[in-house]
Amino acid sequence: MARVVVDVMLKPEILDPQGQAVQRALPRLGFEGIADVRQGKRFELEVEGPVDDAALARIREMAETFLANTVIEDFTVRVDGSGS
Amino acid sequence: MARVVVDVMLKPEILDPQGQAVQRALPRLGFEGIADVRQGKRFELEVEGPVDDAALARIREMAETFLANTVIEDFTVRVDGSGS
Amino acid sequence: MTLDTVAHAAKTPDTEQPWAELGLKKDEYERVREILGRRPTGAELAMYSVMWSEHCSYKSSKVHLRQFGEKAPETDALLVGIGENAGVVDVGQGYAVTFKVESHNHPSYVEPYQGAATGIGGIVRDIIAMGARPVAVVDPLRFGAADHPDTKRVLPGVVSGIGGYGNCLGLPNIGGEVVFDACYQGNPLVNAGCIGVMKHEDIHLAKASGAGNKVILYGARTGGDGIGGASILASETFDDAKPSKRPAVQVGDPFQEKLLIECTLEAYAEKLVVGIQDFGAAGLSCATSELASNGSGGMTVTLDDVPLRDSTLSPEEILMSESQERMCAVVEPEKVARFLEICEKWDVIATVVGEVTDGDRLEIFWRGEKIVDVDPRTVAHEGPVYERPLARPSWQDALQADDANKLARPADADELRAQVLRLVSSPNQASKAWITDQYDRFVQGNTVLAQPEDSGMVRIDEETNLGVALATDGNGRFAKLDPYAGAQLALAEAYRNVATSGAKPLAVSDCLNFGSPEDPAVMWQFSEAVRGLADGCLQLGTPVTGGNVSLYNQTGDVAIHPTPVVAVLGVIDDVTRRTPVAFADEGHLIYLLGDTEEELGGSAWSQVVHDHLGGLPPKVDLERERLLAEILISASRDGMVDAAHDLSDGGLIQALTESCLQGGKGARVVVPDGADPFVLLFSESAGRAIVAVPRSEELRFTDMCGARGLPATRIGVIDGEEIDVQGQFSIPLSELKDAHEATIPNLIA
Amino acid sequence: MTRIGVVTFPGTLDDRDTQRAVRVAGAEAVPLWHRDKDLKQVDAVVLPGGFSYGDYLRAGAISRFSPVMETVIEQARGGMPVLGICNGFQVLTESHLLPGAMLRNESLHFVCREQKLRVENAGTAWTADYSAGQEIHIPLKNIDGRYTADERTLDMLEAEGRVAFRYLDVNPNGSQRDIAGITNEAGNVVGLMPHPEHAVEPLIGTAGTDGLGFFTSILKKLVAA
Ligand SMILES: Nc1ncnc2c1ncn2[C@@H]1O[C@H](COP(=O)(O)OP(=O)(O)O)[C@@H](O)[C@H]1O
Ligand SMILES: [Mg+2]
Repeated sequence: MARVVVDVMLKPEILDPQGQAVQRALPRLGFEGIADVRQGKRFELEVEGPVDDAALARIREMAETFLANTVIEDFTVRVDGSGS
Repeated sequence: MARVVVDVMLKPEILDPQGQAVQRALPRLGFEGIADVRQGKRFELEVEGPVDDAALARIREMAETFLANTVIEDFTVRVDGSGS
Repeated sequence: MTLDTVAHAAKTPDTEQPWAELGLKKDEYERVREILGRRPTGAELAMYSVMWSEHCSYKSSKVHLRQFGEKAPETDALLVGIGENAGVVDVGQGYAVTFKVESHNHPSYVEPYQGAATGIGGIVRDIIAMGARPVAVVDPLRFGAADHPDTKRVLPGVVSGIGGYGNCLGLPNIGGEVVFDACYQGNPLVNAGCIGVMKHEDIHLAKASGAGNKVILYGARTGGDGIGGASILASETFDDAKPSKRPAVQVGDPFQEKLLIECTLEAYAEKLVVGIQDFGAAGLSCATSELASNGSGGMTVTLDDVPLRDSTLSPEEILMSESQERMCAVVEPEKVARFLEICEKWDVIATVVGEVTDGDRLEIFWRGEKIVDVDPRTVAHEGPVYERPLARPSWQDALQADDANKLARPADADELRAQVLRLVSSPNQASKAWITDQYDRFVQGNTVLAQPEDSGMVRIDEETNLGVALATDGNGRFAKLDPYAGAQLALAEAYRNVATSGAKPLAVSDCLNFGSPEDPAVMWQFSEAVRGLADGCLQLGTPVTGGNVSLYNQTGDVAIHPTPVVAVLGVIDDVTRRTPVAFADEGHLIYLLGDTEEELGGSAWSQVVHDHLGGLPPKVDLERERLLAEILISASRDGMVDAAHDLSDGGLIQALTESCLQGGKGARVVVPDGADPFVLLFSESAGRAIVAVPRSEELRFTDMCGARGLPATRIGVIDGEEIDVQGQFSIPLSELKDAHEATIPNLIA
Repeated sequence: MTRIGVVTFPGTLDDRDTQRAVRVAGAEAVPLWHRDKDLKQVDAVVLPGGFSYGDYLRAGAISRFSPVMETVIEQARGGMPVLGICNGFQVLTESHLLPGAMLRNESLHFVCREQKLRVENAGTAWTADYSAGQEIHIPLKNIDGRYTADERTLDMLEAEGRVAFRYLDVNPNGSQRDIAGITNEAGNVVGLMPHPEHAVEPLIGTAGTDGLGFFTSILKKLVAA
């Protein structure tokens, strides 16, 4: 079984209140020097069968239509090298 | 400015209803062959200054004490190769 | 690119400008040039285009809306009327209440969660801008067919958006509506209402007065959200085929808004604010031009001082940005420091961006250059006004002739029983608990009644138990059959709902959702609905205090049903006297108040059983509504009834089902002599309610009804664990409950 | 008069309600501000519900690092009674004053209902006015209410009687072992998801006044001390 990772992040121009809240909290916790934080979602998919181009294309379609809301989010799809 | 990515996932033994809901929806949408889905968080940190071992160690500490709740979550920290 | 300054614009009169892309018509653009005596700068064009959009200028609806003022009933209750962010009503004991309903229809179709969430955010800012603490929200919603796949996308998103935002603000959700109809496919209606409470002396208005006073922008940073959304989204038909028209969606941050509420109220408490304006559609363009034009002087604004989320924004974009969770306050110079301190306390970014001047111009600067120099009144108040052509639709007669009273009725008692179960389990009549259980109704600890009660009710004074009630209603099917009557039926129903729970109806707000004003048939529906509502409010003595118009709710040539949503606000001196819906006490007698006629046009029965819409809606008799309300209020005050439920869609059987399920008790119903059981159970005649009367109060209650001339018919008794209609059928509560509660989760969850 | 502190974080919602409940029970409610380390000599502290810091990152995760929590954590370890309601419970688990963690509800939805509970432990500072096994109705409203801990921790909580409240009839959020609330070993720190402060007046909702016992319990204990 192979693992494919889909990362979904808010588009850069879209407000990310979660990331902002985290970033604002950091200095209070003694962590300086982080200029920006964006928070997104990470999906780990366990794929049956070979992860060939066809499978990746399907997963990309899945990300486009379902995992991400492309009105406000971008996504990337990649095979997880770290294996499982 | 360098980007460091912190991925936070629920520990394998913790029920992930979000991931499950996604997985259950997939066949209905015509996507077969995904045996499991886990949903986690991805943080993109824009770090001022060099991302040396010291900086990474600090970020690891930040992840351990703050970005992840290690009672239920695991995390990984890595420098984003894709660069920005 | 050279900066398009005022000086530059004066020197380059022939520069081509994208007025059409920004939604302006040719003559509107010419009018701008005429007002300015030159071509507008890019920034000015941005301001005019968004402020003159349908959404902000009410250019198609204004000529009709005037009736609300012209026909306003005499009342001492109105403290602030139409024209402000929201109207304000006196509710006694020194308290004032402000309330309003607004639409966020198109954005909620594009991005259901954020669209609905920011709808709540916007209406709440309107309420705080009046000086009030928001105390509750309501959400009248309409979706496409319940079993349509897209409803599964839109509804859960909208519901979690409203819940996600409202719950996080700490505002109890105390009511609303959920209606399904194929006509809303592609054009869901997401209306949101809010109530706020203040003392009379705390009323604030949106105006900038006093030369030298500072203009403070506080709240979220300005980003590229929804740029042009106000003009493009709301003034053009949304067309799914052209995604390029989708502007960036606005993302809400309810946490930021909660801080905004707290810091604004703290600034009010210390009397630091001269004038205040929320940011809604059209962002800074709207806030600055409205503040300036409502005040006595002019205003200068330095755009460079606006805190940005995205440093690449152009001045035009900054002016048009619809970034959420921002407000603008006008503060005397010596109070600025304290104001900023309060903002800092709440972690709210606050910046002085301008100043009130003693001139009469709104001047905006960028990088040291003047890029806007306008008379703010021409932007905010002197936009175009259209008297659009209107025409009674050609199909209206045929529709009305298609009489629902002639539809096939149940042949026997078994079929009657089966149709009862179909009715109470149909999506529009089924329990909405799956939705409303996602809303916090307890927060603030003052919620006396919330869904599924007839109206939401909150206590506003813990010592005296003074409270207010709010109900929203609208029946697009009735309005389609007859928009004048439909608007009055919406008013009558909301009015009745408030009275049923024991409160005295005081004032009205509305959200008028219609198709394209460029279609004369739609414009006719609109004008009829406004006329009906204005006439009705005059007759009932409840002034319209404000509201909202949403046009262009249509796909291609097909408009939604005309959908005037009416909100009625009521007051109750002592919330402990409220009347709930639940039949909780065995042995109490069930009385039906009002007259039942054979009126099935537009009814739930005609929809559920025959998928039919035709004929005439039920007759409106507002004098009867007023009498019924008086009886219900007296009965509540004097403890003559323990429960009451108004009759509306689904008729008597629907009301009985809800009261019985809510109280966990059955009912034995006797069909009065001469009555047709089918008509008794399913007719939707207006002006009716059922009440539960303790035997000890029966005489007193019937005497009161008799003396005042309200028909009151004893139709049964609370008893057992089934609804038993004598001689017809009986249905165990458990069966009714399953039928009533399973539908929505099965369809949507 | 007995002084009970009620903390306000940015985004706290039920602070006023909690103050009201404290007053209804007969104690003085003392507002505490998240930025102040000073607890103003209160005898006990309630962390009320809401969405502190928007519940961003994780519910309670950011508040846990506020100045007021430094003092609360320190004094709670020293025995001061602390009650965490809903978001307050989440802050307590994030602070490790109570074990386990709170996750998104199994339904993935916000849920608001009048919930039936059983008081499992009537021996804590906040539950003495109830009897063990007593069934009460308390409003509940949350989206991150699924109590989760590893099996060993759960077994320990059960063995030590530290499951203070359990859901009856319906488990609204998928909490392990139907846990609605827990206590620390000493019984001074209690956290639960339902909202007793919303059930102190007969007028509001239909849950009645079943929640008042939390506030009268602590009052009696402090007066006796
Ligand atoms: N349907 C309506 N009925 C009555 N008043 C209305 C209606 N629509 C708009 N108004 C009033 O017109 C004014 C401008 O409305 P609107 O632009 O929605 O306010 P805001 O600028 O606060 O968003 C408000 O006072 C509003 O109450
Ligand atoms: Mg406004």
